[in-house]
Amino acid sequence: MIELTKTLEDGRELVAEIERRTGQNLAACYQCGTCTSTCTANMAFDYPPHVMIRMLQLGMVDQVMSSHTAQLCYDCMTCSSRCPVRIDVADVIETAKNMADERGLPEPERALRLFRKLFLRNVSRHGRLHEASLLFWYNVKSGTLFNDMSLVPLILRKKKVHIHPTRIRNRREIRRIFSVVKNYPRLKK
Amino acid sequence: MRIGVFICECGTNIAATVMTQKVADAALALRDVYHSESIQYTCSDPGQRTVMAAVQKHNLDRVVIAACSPRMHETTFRRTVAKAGVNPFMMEMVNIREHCSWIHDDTDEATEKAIDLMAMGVAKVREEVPLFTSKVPVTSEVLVIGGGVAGIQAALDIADAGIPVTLVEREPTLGGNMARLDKTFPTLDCSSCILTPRMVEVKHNQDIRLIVNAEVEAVRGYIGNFEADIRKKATCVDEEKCTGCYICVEKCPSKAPDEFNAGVGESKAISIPLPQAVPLVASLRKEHCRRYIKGKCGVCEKVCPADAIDYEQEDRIFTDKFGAIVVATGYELFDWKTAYPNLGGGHYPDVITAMQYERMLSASGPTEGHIRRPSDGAEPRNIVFISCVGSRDESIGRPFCCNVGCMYLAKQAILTKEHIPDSQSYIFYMDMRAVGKDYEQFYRRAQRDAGAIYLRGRVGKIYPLDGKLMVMGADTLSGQQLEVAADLVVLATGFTASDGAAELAQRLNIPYDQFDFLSESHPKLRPVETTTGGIFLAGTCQGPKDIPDTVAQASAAAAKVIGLVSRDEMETSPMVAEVNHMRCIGCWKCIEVCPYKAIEKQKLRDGRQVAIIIESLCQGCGICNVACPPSVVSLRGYTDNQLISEVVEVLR
Amino acid sequence: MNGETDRADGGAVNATDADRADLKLVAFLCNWCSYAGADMAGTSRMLQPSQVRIIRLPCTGRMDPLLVLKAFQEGADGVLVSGCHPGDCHYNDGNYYARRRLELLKRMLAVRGIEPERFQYTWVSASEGARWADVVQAFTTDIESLGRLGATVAGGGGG
Amino acid sequence: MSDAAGKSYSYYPGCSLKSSSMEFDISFQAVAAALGIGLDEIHDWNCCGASPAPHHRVESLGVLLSARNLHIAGATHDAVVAPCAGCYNRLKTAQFKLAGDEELREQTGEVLGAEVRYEAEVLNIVQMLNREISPEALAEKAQGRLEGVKLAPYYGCLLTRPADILKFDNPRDPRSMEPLLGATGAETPFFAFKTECCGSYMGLPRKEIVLTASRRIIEVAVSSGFDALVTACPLCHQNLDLRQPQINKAFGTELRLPVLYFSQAIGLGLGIPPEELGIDALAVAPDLDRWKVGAA
Ligand SMILES: Cc1cc2nc3c(=O)[nH]c(=O)nc-3n(C[C@H](O)[C@H](O)[C@H](O)COP(=O)(O)OP(=O)(O)OC[C@H]3O[C@@H](n4cnc5c(N)ncnc54)[C@H](O)[C@@H]3O)c2cc1C
Ligand SMILES: Cc1cc2nc3c(=O)[nH]c(=O)nc-3n(C[C@H](O)[C@H](O)[C@H](O)COP(=O)(O)OP(=O)(O)OC[C@H]3O[C@@H](n4cnc5c(N)ncnc54)[C@H](O)[C@@H]3O)c2cc1C
Ligand code: SF4
Ligand code: SF4
Ligand code: SF4
Ligand code: SF4
Ligand code: SF4
Ligand code: SF4
Ligand code: SF4
Ligand code: SF4
Repeated sequence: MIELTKTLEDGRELVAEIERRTGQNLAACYQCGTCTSTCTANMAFDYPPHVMIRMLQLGMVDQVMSSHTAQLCYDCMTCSSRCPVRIDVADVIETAKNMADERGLPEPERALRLFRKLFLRNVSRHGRLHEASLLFWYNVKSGTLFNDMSLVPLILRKKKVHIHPTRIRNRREIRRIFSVVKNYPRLKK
Repeated sequence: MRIGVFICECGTNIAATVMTQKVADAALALRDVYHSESIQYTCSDPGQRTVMAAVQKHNLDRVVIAACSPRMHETTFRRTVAKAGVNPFMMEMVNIREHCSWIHDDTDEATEKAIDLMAMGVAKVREEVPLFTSKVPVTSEVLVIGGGVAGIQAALDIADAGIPVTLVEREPTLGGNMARLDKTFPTLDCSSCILTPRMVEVKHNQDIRLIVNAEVEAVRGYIGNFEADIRKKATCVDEEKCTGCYICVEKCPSKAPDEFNAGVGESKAISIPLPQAVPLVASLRKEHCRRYIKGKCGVCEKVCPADAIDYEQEDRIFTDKFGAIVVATGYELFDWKTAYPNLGGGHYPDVITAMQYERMLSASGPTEGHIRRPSDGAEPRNIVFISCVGSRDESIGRPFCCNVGCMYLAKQAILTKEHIPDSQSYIFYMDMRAVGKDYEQFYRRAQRDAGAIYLRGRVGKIYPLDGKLMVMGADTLSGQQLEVAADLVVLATGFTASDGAAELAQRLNIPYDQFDFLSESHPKLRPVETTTGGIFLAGTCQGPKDIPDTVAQASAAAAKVIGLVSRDEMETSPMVAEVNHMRCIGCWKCIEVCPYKAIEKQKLRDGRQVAIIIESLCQGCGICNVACPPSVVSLRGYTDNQLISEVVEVLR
Repeated sequence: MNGETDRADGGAVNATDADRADLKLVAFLCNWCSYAGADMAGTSRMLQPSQVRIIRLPCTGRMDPLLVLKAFQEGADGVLVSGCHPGDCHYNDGNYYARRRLELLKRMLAVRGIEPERFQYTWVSASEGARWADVVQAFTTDIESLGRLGATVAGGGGG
Repeated sequence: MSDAAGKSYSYYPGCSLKSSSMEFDISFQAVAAALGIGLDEIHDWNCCGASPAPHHRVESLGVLLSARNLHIAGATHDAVVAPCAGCYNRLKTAQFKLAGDEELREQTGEVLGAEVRYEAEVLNIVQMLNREISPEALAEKAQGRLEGVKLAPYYGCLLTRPADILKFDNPRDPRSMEPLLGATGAETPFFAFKTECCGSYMGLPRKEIVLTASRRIIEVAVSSGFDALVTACPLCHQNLDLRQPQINKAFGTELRLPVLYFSQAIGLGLGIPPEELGIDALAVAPDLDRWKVGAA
């Protein structure tokens, strides 16, 4: 059971922050479920999108920020494009994720976060993404060694891969970009 | 000039915050005030008698009453002072309740404000002159526009009072949308069984003149004295001769869309919308007729045993006088296709509207009461109903509720079970709106007896897969995303105003809302009146509603109309504009701005052209008063002097 | 209440209670929407500052800009006009005429040295009691922060 | 630089087009050449950060990465074309945010060591080709080459959403691809899943999502009688084409639906030989014989 008066009070400030950052009025959501009905990622979510919005209406912002949903939603914006009251559900969820990042909350979706971090590290090093090494490192670090290995012969056959990364020349500038931005998912040293 | 001032205590409503005696005392200090007093309940019988007694005793010729809002009791007190011999328009009400005692808690501040407001009233009443209502004759005939159940009910009620009615219907038959329905909630009586007899009554009622295939083209005049041009469109069939034998329809080689059946089934270029049509006559649509498209044919003329076909027929215009007008132009259904590509945007034949489903359910409909999938004619087993399509959806600019969708879907689910016992209905809904008498019980029947599964959520998408329609939805009660494999999908599409409603409203000079529904004068207290005197609303032209509400409103409009036109003469408000002819320069600025066309040019005896106000048309808005360059138009009751004296008084 | 017209240095940003009590605010309301809206605020007992004095008009279309000027001339510190929402006018389009005329007036006021914020117009419908209360509150606060209108513009005054 | 006669665009291929979706690059270049349009690759471009870089309204990593590309492109061109829907989306988002946020512009300027140029017009491939060739002109060249072929235009999510930033087509029912595809002679009836998401970048971390989502898109297309899907997004393409064998394995299905890049479809229409369009790089090859494209 939630003690609603308290939850509402405690969550008020952070919910307001989400509303401010996204420009949304969450009270407008009438729980029609359209967002949930068309979400492809819902099968992996712990809370369906409409429940995410509902929880925010009730001040349950901690649950929202530390949910799997916040991490798993890939911002395809199908929900936002169909919401009858034009709530940008995707932006709300993404913002909750970003706020979780900023606060260094525990990572409920380790594999996914690892993927994001490796991806960005890869880019920060080369200036461009090197798909082969991303796949390699991801498999090594996540302990799922054979993930997508079935694709490898196909990729090789179709000559779709560079064994060595292409790097850009002005990598200093890329490093500078990564150094001025604080809040992105990164690997701990 | 002898002014009396009465301060109402309204029990404690006013007296608790405003020191009424102090206000009364302050009044006595004002110029021309010869009497003032504080009264406990001024509008009560003893209160009104106190006012009358004081008027007579002190020989007052003007009265200020500081009490509640004039919107509440202005008429009451006008009558009171009139009974005491004072011209009713020399009474000024001052609002010290809604605008003072109820919104302030500091007694001193409130009292001070009340004194100010009272003084403004005194200042205004000083500038007042006696006004007299005038009388205009009333034409007793009534025009009803639209022949759906609302127009039918209104016409019959009015005709029952012995008042002649002209009923103008745009389509070839009476009946409107109700004639297309199968059975109706909450009693499940068959729509045509209750409507058809009423349609026939209209035809046989001596006091009703029915003009179908016709529209109102222009309206002039004012309450009690309208004049309308009615255009009857040519249909190439002589209504007097046609017997409705259907021979032409059978023989006609040109197919045409079947609007009456909402596109379920097909019709012919010459057709009769339904077997119970009133009048039962054929009409020809040139845009689909071979004779007009290709220049050859003429079959109908050849086969018609009554010699009723007349290809040369032309439009006719009737011009008549009416004392009152009832608008009952009804609704149309929202065209959902472009708005909802996610529901297939009209690309899947087995996604149909609830109106199409009604036609399928109807025994006299194109499928003779059998439920069939349009794509292959098979009987569906799993049927999904979707509420609120084009309703309650701000993203497409349609925020309002359709008012009947919840109920007719419950009805259709019940009927579906009757037609196909082993079928399963699924109803996606957002909220259940079952607010009429017996409606809740009816809705529960759909769940309990018809076994409809209610899923609380909107549908995000429909897609075809292997001959089924996959309906992706959510059940927000269980928090689940879900999918139903449907054979047929039925959409409860929202209501829109009927085609051309806004244009008609402009012709009639009545207001309409942003969705083109016609606006009533006050949602609670004047629900069938418009703001233009003599024009009334009935049915869904004013907003979505079901048949019981439609009929109730139609009878209410009829009652208002009967009250109006059964008089020989009527009073008009004297608070209208007037022109000082001596100084009018004939610039016609006033004519340009008047929204009611209440100003005309008139030649004076000295040959000068000046503006004159037609008092029965003027609604007293005062726009002309401001527009007149030499300031020679003035609005009685709100003259420049009156308003200026109020301003000067309050700032003194 | 008789205002001390010599409190002309006006600019006082932090209005004291006394300043507030002294403000003279006039509001012209159309009968059908805003007047009824103000009634509604009353019926709902929505407390409001008490400086505003309402003058009823049949329609904002009757609103003569000269009345606004007259009010300022007579010593008003603020004038508010409120009518039906555009499109909702009881007389179809009276409020459009009002809007046009009042827009012109707004520009003229600046020329006369009257802060344009002292004159405001707005739309309040018959059902928007709460909105009316907000309007009164905001308007009063706005004028309070401007203070009394300087004697320089008050011109002749009198009355 | 480009040939003097034709128009030239700044070209942002992005990482995918240089590796796993090289056929997109190849076919786009071939089509551009056939139309006499110059493509000048942005000098020393970098990755846009794609989805893992926080990019929405407040975070600026995504903006800074894309800003650099925009900045370089802006030095030489007033329009930049990004065939990859994701890159296009990121460039537009960065531009949108830079335009509305002075502080961000300053911060970006500091990182780049110059006042940021962000005004170059950003176009996706569908937009650009629509601008460069009219359906009528294409139809003339195509002479009904793809007649009898049913193509499902598949927009996915990143090409049209969010609409307030991209301002490209109707996000609920986009139709920009249809006229040009139709001009090749192909049929493009309504495709129910044209805006449905394929599962995005979940392929590695959450494969089940991608396989389920993509399977459904393919199945619906097959069941609706389409011969191929047409996309403008490398990620969609990867999920729908490259992973089709994975899908079949996971669900025991036997789906074989070719997925073409928009530029490949247009290229076929233009009569460019399939090998110059990288058709052979597709995991699921279209039955070109039946399509009669070799013929004309
Ligand atoms: C699918 C469906 C099922 C329903 N089921 C039920 C039910 O079971 N029970 C229930 O109570 N309600 C039901 N309703 C609601 C019901 O249809 C309406 O309440 C009712 O028909 C309204 O009647 P009306 O006369 O106001 O309007 P209409 O029936 O629309 O009649 C208006 C008439 O005016 C005519 N007209 C329009 N413009 C002009 C013009 N300019 N000049 C002249 N004529 C004009 C039209 O041709 C039409 O004949 C249902 C509605 C739908 C859509
Ligand atoms: C809490 C609440 C809030 C509401 N709020 C709203 C709202 O905001 N808006 C809205 O539109 N509606 C509202 N309503 C509904 C509204 O109150 C009713 O619609 C309306 O009052 C009904 O009026 P009436 O004249 O039919 O009945 P009543 O108000 O009940 O009047 C019937 C009268 O008849 C008298 N009477 C009864 N029997 C006899 C007899 N045998 N002989 C002589 N006289 C008799 C009674 O004494 C009474 O005076 C609300 C209702 C409730 C309960
Ligand atoms: S679609 Fe919009 S209104 Fe509906 S539940 Fe989701 S957020 Fe709420
Ligand atoms: S944006 Fe996120 S929540 Fe919305 S549909 Fe896509 S994955 Fe689901
Ligand atoms: S054949 Fe003649 S009489 Fe019979 S329905 Fe047709 S027009 Fe009327
Ligand atoms: S002329 Fe021929 S096509 Fe036209 S309505 Fe008569 S029978 Fe039909
Ligand atoms: S009546 Fe029911 S179906 Fe119609 S809009 Fe209202 S809630 Fe939706
Ligand atoms: S019973 Fe009254 S409160 Fe309950 S749903 Fe119906 S109208 Fe609303
Ligand atoms: S007051 Fe209004 S309605 Fe009357 S004449 Fe003047 S403008 Fe026309
Ligand atoms: S605006 Fe005044 S002067 Fe001009 S015609 Fe009308 S009444 Fe006469």
